[in-house]
Amino acid sequence: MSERLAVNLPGLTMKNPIMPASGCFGFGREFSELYDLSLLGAIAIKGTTGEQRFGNNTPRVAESPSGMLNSIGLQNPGAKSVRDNELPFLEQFDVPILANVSGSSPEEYVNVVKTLNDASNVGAFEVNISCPNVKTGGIQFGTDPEQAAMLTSLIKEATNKPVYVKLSPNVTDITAIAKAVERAGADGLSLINTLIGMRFDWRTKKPILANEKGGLSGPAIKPVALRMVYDVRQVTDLPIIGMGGIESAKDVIEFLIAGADAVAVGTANFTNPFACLEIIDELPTWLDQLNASQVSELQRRGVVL
Amino acid sequence: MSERLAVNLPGLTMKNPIMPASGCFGFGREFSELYDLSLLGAIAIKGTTGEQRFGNNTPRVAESPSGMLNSIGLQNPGAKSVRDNELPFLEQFDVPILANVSGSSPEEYVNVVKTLNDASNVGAFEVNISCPNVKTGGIQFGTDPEQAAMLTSLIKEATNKPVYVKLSPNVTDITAIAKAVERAGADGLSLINTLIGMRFDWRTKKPILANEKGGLSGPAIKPVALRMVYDVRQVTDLPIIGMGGIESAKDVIEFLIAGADAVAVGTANFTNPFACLEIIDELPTWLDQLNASQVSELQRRGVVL
Amino acid sequence: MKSVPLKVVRNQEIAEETYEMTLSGELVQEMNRPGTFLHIKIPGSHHVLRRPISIASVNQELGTCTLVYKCTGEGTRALTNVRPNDCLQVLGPLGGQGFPTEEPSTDQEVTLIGGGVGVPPIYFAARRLSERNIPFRVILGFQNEAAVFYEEAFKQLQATDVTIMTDDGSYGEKGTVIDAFLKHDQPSSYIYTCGPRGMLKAVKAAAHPDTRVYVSLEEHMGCGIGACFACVCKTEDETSYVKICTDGPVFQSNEVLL
Amino acid sequence: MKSVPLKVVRNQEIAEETYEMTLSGELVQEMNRPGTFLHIKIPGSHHVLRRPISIASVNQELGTCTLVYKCTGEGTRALTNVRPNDCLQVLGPLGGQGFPTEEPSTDQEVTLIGGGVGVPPIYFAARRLSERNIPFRVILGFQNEAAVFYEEAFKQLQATDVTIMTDDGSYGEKGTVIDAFLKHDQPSSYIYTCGPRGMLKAVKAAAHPDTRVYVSLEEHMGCGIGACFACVCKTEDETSYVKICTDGPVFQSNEVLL
Ligand SMILES: Cc1cc2nc3c(=O)[nH]c(=O)nc-3n(C[C@H](O)[C@H](O)[C@H](O)COP(=O)(O)OP(=O)(O)OC[C@H]3O[C@@H](n4cnc5c(N)ncnc54)[C@H](O)[C@@H]3O)c2cc1C
Ligand SMILES: Cc1cc2nc3c(=O)[nH]c(=O)nc-3n(C[C@H](O)[C@H](O)[C@H](O)COP(=O)(O)OP(=O)(O)OC[C@H]3O[C@@H](n4cnc5c(N)ncnc54)[C@H](O)[C@@H]3O)c2cc1C
Ligand SMILES: Cc1cc2nc3c(=O)[nH]c(=O)nc-3n(C[C@H](O)[C@H](O)[C@H](O)COP(=O)(O)O)c2cc1C
Ligand SMILES: Cc1cc2nc3c(=O)[nH]c(=O)nc-3n(C[C@H](O)[C@H](O)[C@H](O)COP(=O)(O)O)c2cc1C
Ligand code: FES
Ligand code: FES
Repeated sequence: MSERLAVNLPGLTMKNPIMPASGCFGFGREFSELYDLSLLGAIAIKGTTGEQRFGNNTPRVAESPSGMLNSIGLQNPGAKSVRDNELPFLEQFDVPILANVSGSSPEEYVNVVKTLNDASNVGAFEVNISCPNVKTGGIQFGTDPEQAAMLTSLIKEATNKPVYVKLSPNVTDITAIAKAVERAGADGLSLINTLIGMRFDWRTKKPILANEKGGLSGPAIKPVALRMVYDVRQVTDLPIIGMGGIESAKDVIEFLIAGADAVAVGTANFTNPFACLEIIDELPTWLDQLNASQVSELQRRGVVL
Repeated sequence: MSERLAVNLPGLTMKNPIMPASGCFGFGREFSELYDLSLLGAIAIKGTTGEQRFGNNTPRVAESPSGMLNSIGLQNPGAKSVRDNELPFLEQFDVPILANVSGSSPEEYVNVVKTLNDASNVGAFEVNISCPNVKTGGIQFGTDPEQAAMLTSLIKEATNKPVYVKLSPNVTDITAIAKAVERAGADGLSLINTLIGMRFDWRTKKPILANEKGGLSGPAIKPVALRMVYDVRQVTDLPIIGMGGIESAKDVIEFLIAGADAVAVGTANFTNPFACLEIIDELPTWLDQLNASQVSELQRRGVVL
Repeated sequence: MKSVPLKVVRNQEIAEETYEMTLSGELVQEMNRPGTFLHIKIPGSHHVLRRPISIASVNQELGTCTLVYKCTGEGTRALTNVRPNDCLQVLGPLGGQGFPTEEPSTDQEVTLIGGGVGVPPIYFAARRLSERNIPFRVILGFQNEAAVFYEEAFKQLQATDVTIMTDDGSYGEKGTVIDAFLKHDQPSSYIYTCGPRGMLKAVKAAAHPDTRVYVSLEEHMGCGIGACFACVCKTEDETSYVKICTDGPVFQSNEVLL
Repeated sequence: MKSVPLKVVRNQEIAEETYEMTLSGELVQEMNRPGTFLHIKIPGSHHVLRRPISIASVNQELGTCTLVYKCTGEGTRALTNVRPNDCLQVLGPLGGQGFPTEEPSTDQEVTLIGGGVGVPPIYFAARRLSERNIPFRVILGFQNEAAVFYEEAFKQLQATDVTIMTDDGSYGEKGTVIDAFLKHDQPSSYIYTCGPRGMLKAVKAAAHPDTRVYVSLEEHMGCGIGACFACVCKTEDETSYVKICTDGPVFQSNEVLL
């Protein structure tokens, strides 16, 4: 494990800047059969709600050029079960957990945070104020700066662990939301969540997804994600976990240049289940090519701040 | 020329639902050397401003997975020159022109519309309130419903030709803008313009585009475009010209199902300069497969209105 | 379960828009349960999702496996362009539960019912049953004559009977697999079936209560390994969900809501 | 100008990360001006932009043209995987203005200066000059020995002189093409040059005022045919723009702001 790749973020002491993105890695069990999860920088676990959720009807995924739509709808076993069954399993690995939190009401978010707060391997929380796939809650917190700030302060009061707020790209001005949650005490930002999209089946003349709309992820959204990371970097000094379409170590470099401090890899885990691992393996060569001895030398380079 | 494909929109009597999108076809001269422009349903010409514009520095285009970024910056010879040199050239073809209008101020928009108003082949105007590539004007009209409505009414007063307003996807709620411009008198809507994006060059650690940011177009944005066409279709009866990533006749069908009345093809003209023509050729076979005798039978199918 | 490149040995059309592809590589050694599947990366870089395709047969001597897929969309269209000696990235074998071909005893009979591209996993099951000398009958349904495949292959496995049904009667008998099934009054101990959801439902409804019915389900998949919750199916009592990729794809018919 | 498939005859590495590709097809008949280029669709569907590559030579008897390209990014990387008998979608030949190889008379001399992958169009020009018996000298600049290509090819065209410069002196002489150029005190009637913008600028500055200098420019392109305004370059007086794809790619050096 190369020291060159180490990255320190609030609550997350990472061996490297790579973590699987929330929702694309479950709670790690399945991928732990493919490789040693201790090799990862961190793990963002599947969005967790107060109670168990069954999610939306199927089909829940559809494809589009260089991207995919999902409308999983936050299926998860609920905070207590995550605390009692999932997080203990992850303790065998030497890797910090970023616990992704969702809910329909501020109370539910707070409840999840309180339930997971004492799990020793949870290094920080990632508050999903941007899930496009649930009817109530989620996205409205992510499109209104005041609501976003309100939710952030409530959660900050409920935990002493660092809180990352995960922003929605489906807004006119993402920097306004970023500034609002920073003022409300956020310790870091994750961006971006998925863009709202749709596909239709020409045979049935209906939306492909049972839920009609879904979240667009994958390489297709990379330029939008890079732009938003860059824009947000211009208005805040908070750590940024960048994501959206990362498939390769070269993509990681692009996000670091844009202003990210670490990155998350989502959809690429489906295309190639070893994506995170291969990216981590390739990073040192990229550092060499860029004459950088440390990842930190690449962080915040293009930044005008 | 098959009657099956005919589509009638305000100001545009189209032989088929296909037009090249503004900015991807110049003023038709170059493509006229490749095929007979009379075969097209209509032509959306390059965005025209009051005075000649030189646009942004180069590089002006970059690539991304299944998409591209452009920051042309509205280079065009100015309204008078378009009227005197470009539109007369297009008169030899039996095809209606959708004149795409831009500006930095409401006055400039109005000025362009007045200058082009008397050109007999201009069937309608397409007001670009969504260009992400110019410093002033353009996009702020597209992100604020009131400004969008104000601009729309001013332009409606300046012309008796139908006015289509071209909406920006870079907003939290595109339906709010759509409703605002409808109330202000718009005769139709074009959507979507490009999503704001960025790419970085790992070698130089700088944005690839000289203008830093650019507009993302191409198949990558198709699901976002389909979603927005669908959303807007739920709130208005206005004709919709749908666009964003259309490459094939199958994509056209998808946009029609989503709620578009006609479509525009942009980036695909670069990938394949015969894209529009090939799509028009393939449409009848698709109608057969869908048991539709007319394009009109496919319009507004999935619509819940 | 691994993610490795497999070499394409053959890839040819065997019925209308239906292709048989043979792959070779070490991974084949791990392929042994009928009903399990491979998650295949589509060559050409704009597809982010793999495609799940059932294993239709394996030949352990040659180190090859065979798939049969129908060209129904962009990904499978791209697969048709793959040529011998090309490599495909394959994740698999996937599936926690296949057809329980080890269960029936030689005095029991299995009815195999396949519809369209539901036939391939049924064929793999038939091979296993045949190896174990379990008697089995086969009912296959296709749209029309052009779509028919593997009739001869099943016959070579010494099936008690092979009935082909086509929607339009252009081959075999006109009607559905259910029509054929209902004509046979002797209930068998097991039914293994794969095909469109409506067909599975009808099979379940038509089966004798004592018959153990195993259905193989399809759903759009993300990860294929149980991590993304894309491929769920409600349990019959609707209180919970199963994941088709890891809990299935084969389920006993009373486990799931069809 | 057409958009047609051309068949790949050969595609092989001739220097480090530098490939020579030969294509055949009827379109070759239209290729006759050095400096013009092809707009090539990258196989694999996620690339929406074509790649402009200069024509390095044509063989009208065989009906083939040859390109030399450097693998610098994803598109050219994908090109390296193309195999003989594959087809490439090619739009071309493009460019409204090439090197004016018909202008010089046999008593005039042309200096050809190429840097890196700016060498291919220079080579096509050299072939034309050689056919017309126009004397020419060649100065080629490369990063290092591994990057050098076409030295022998130029020599076979009976160039008066072929000088190779490398940045690190690992082959030929150490230094830039300008260093070599300045050593030769006899100004020639024409300079044809192609390479990085900085090199073109230096050549323009170093050239004798009486020498007509023709530069071939590169820019990121969209359409390649003059419709999208992606590939513009300011005129020297900065009052207007030219389009590299249709007004060029070759310009007299005083037409454009380098
Ligand atoms: C466990 C399992 C085994 C299968 N075995 C076979 C087989 O042996 N032979 C065969 O021909 N088909 C089989 N299928 C169906 C096959 O996966 C789909 O036909 C195929 O994925 C369609 O891809 P496409 O590119 O043609 O369609 P597209 O419409 O381009 O695909 C778009 C997306 O939708 C998904 N999708 C579309 N239809 C289906 C479907 N019916 N099932 C699952 N995902 C779908 C695709 O995987 C892809 O993610 C199986 C499916 C599953 C789940
Ligand atoms: C008229 C003309 C003739 C050329 N002739 C040759 C030649 O003979 N041999 C050769 O090796 N190269 C030539 N080039 C440069 C060649 O086009 C680029 O190296 C190539 O497009 C890079 O593509 P990529 O996929 O490797 O890079 P990527 O970075 O993946 O490309 C991304 C995008 O940027 C564009 N781009 C990146 N670099 C350049 C560049 N230098 N010039 C133009 N567009 C660029 C690409 O075309 C593409 O649209 C020529 C360029 C022009 C304009
Ligand atoms: C199947 C799927 C499920 C997801 N679930 C969640 C979730 O539960 N919580 C969350 O914050 N983001 C979720 N996301 C969003 C991802 O974490 C990520 O922000 C997004 O996919 C962009 O990254 P990518 O392009 O690398 O996939 C999900 C994405 C996918 C594809
Ligand atoms: C190079 C380029 C130039 C464009 N110029 C304009 C313009 O002048 N006015 C305008 O309204 N839209 C302009 N657009 C946006 C397109 O008309 C279209 O809305 C967008 O590209 C989405 O369609 P596509 O994905 O098919 O390209 C331009 C797009 C591109 C790629
Ligand atoms: S496909 Fe991801 S859980 Fe089944
Ligand atoms: S590339 Fe479009 S104008 Fe030159």
